[in-house]
Amino acid sequence: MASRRKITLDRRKVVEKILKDRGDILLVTGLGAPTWDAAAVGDHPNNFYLWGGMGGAVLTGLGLALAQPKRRVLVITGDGEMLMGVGGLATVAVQKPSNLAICIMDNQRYGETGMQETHTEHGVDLAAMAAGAGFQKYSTVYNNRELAEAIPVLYSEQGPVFVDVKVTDAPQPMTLPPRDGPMLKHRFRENLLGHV
Amino acid sequence: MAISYKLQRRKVVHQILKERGDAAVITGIGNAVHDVASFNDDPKNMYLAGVMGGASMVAFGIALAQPKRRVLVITGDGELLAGVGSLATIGVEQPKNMSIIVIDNQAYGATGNQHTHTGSGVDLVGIAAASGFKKTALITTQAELESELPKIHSEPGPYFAVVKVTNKSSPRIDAPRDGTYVARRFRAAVTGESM
Amino acid sequence: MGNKKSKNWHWSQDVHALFKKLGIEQVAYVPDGGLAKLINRCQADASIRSVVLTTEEEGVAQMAGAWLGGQKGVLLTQSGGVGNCINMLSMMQECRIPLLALVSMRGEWGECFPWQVPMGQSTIPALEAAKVIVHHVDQAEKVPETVHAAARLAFDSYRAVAVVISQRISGSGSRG
Amino acid sequence: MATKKKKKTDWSKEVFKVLKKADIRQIAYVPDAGHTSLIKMAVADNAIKPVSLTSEQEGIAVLSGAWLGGEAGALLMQSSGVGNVINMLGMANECRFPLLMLVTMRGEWGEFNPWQVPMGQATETVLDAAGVIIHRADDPAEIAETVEAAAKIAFDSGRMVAVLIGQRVVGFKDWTK
Repeated sequence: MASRRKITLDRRKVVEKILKDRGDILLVTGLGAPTWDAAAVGDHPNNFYLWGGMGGAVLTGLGLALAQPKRRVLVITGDGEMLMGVGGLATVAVQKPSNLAICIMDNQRYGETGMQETHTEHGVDLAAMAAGAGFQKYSTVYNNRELAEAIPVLYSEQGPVFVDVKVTDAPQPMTLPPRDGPMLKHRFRENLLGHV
Repeated sequence: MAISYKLQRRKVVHQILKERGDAAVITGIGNAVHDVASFNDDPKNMYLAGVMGGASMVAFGIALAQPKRRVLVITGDGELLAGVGSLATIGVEQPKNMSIIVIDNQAYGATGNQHTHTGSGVDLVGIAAASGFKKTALITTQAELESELPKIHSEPGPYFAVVKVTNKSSPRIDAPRDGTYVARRFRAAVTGESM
Repeated sequence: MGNKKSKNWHWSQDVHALFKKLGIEQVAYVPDGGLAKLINRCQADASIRSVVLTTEEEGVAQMAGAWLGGQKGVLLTQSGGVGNCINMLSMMQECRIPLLALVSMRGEWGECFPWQVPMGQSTIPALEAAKVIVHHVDQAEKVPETVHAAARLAFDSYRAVAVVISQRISGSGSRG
Repeated sequence: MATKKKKKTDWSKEVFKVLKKADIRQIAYVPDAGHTSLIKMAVADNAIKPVSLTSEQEGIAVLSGAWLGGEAGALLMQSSGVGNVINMLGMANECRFPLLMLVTMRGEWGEFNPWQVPMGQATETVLDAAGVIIHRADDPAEIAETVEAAAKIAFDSGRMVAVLIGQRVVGFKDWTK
């Protein structure tokens, strides 16, 4: 069980820090706030935003990581989205993709529907679930010092790695990236593969 | 890489059922149905012969509706994994009268014994604990089974145990397959209302 | 259902009152904007056990258990969640277990999020394919009576019934 | 219908050849008896990454990611699994991801388990509701060519396609044994 520690981190700043030196990583974001967070840092052709398919971000990252074993794949998603497809953690752990990193912006809320509490507000420990699923590298981040330790893990530790970042539920402006699916897909593939 | 275990699933399930008292028993799809049916066809058994991933939440709904009765889930590892988020939902809700027993042969028994994730490092007990289950156990021997039996039946839950068993199959003993019959018989038996 | 003329009236008031009258004791949901007011009312009501799910199919299974155990429940879901439930719904059909579901539509009326459109357009055909009886309602004043009729059909005639509440009523998904 | 005497495994081998020809690199599956030999071949093939799933909806997401990363994949599942993927198909539909699904049918031809019937009977309708192109194969001799055609529509025309392999092909188990 996660110990009750004070949550102070601001999600926008966390995502900004994570993506500041993103290099050539491929980024998949889960629907809702993580997509707006990534867009607020700046739109990028290596970003694939899920605007739907709740529960699918981590598995989209898995398929991508298997297809592109030489590229680092980072999934940034929310706690509610992660919980909806939480069996996927077991599927990922069994596959052991060494280039896949999963980072949860865990505000313990369903942000898009009115900030209702999720299970992580009530003791469900996502990092421990990842451990149970078979992840060797997992952690929960509560402050900037822990975040500074976690960022290199996301980028370069042998995957799969799982980092649950506890962030406040303070509202953020919606910053919307492009939402046309075929355009996002074409842009992503063209930039990665040189063709659509 | 999978370790082999000695407990036999049918004996394990029979031993658990021997002391069920007036508990309601919900089975997941596949071998769990046959394991339970081979002990006896109790009207307080609800056999799910479909809906992979649904057994725990059916039991949870019953546990809320029947707070004075123990509700046991007997299911397989593949079935549990197909709906593993349910553990988090139940962990948050903390129904005291509910136990989940996973008969883990580390294979999808009904479809050709393909390995499930539990044979490749997935720790269901760890996931249950992370989901908020206060009482969890990993049972691999007869002695461990016997020491856990009283907890399965009466420890304030939600209780969760994985019983590691051999992947040898046992003879097929069918439960009644007509869902409308099984559901109405069950409901009448646990509520005392007429069908 | 009386005072719908009042400016502050919201359909969730009457539907919550109806839940009480019908003896609904379990409500399960993945939070949704269109149903938020009803969810809040249920949460505040000590006689109704509110259960937050990780995915909607859990709720179908829970409702089966509620009825098996002698209680009545209601599943509250957004249209996207319907797409997570189709296999679990086969239990309700096979066992003829009553199910009352309230579905808040997206991808239907004035939607601004294109990714919601495919599932929104599939919602009613998918429910019907799963042999769920669909009552579609697109006026707020008619929601309570529709839910009432659906509840009778569900619990008295042992059927799976979904009240599909149009996006026209909730207005969700119109930002962006 | 002259080839009916062929053994069950034959169609799997032919289908596997077709999948190789289509350069399928990821095969995601929830195990199913009807797919047993295909899964075995996928696991044994070094050029293919087999991905065992806890639930079928994960497979739609995996294959979306595979295609974003430049690889083609296929999802193997039973008809009951179709009922788990409808919401996730919304993503494939909206982005027009190519998607190849091989679905072994239950609940139709000589089914013994009544609980399989509702979902088996709903399979085609819900796939259609989700915008998936449906090809059916009830004769073992036609499965491989059907999969080949489906792979073409999927990957060349960027569509979601399901090949439904009739329960008649897989056969119904004799439960008296």
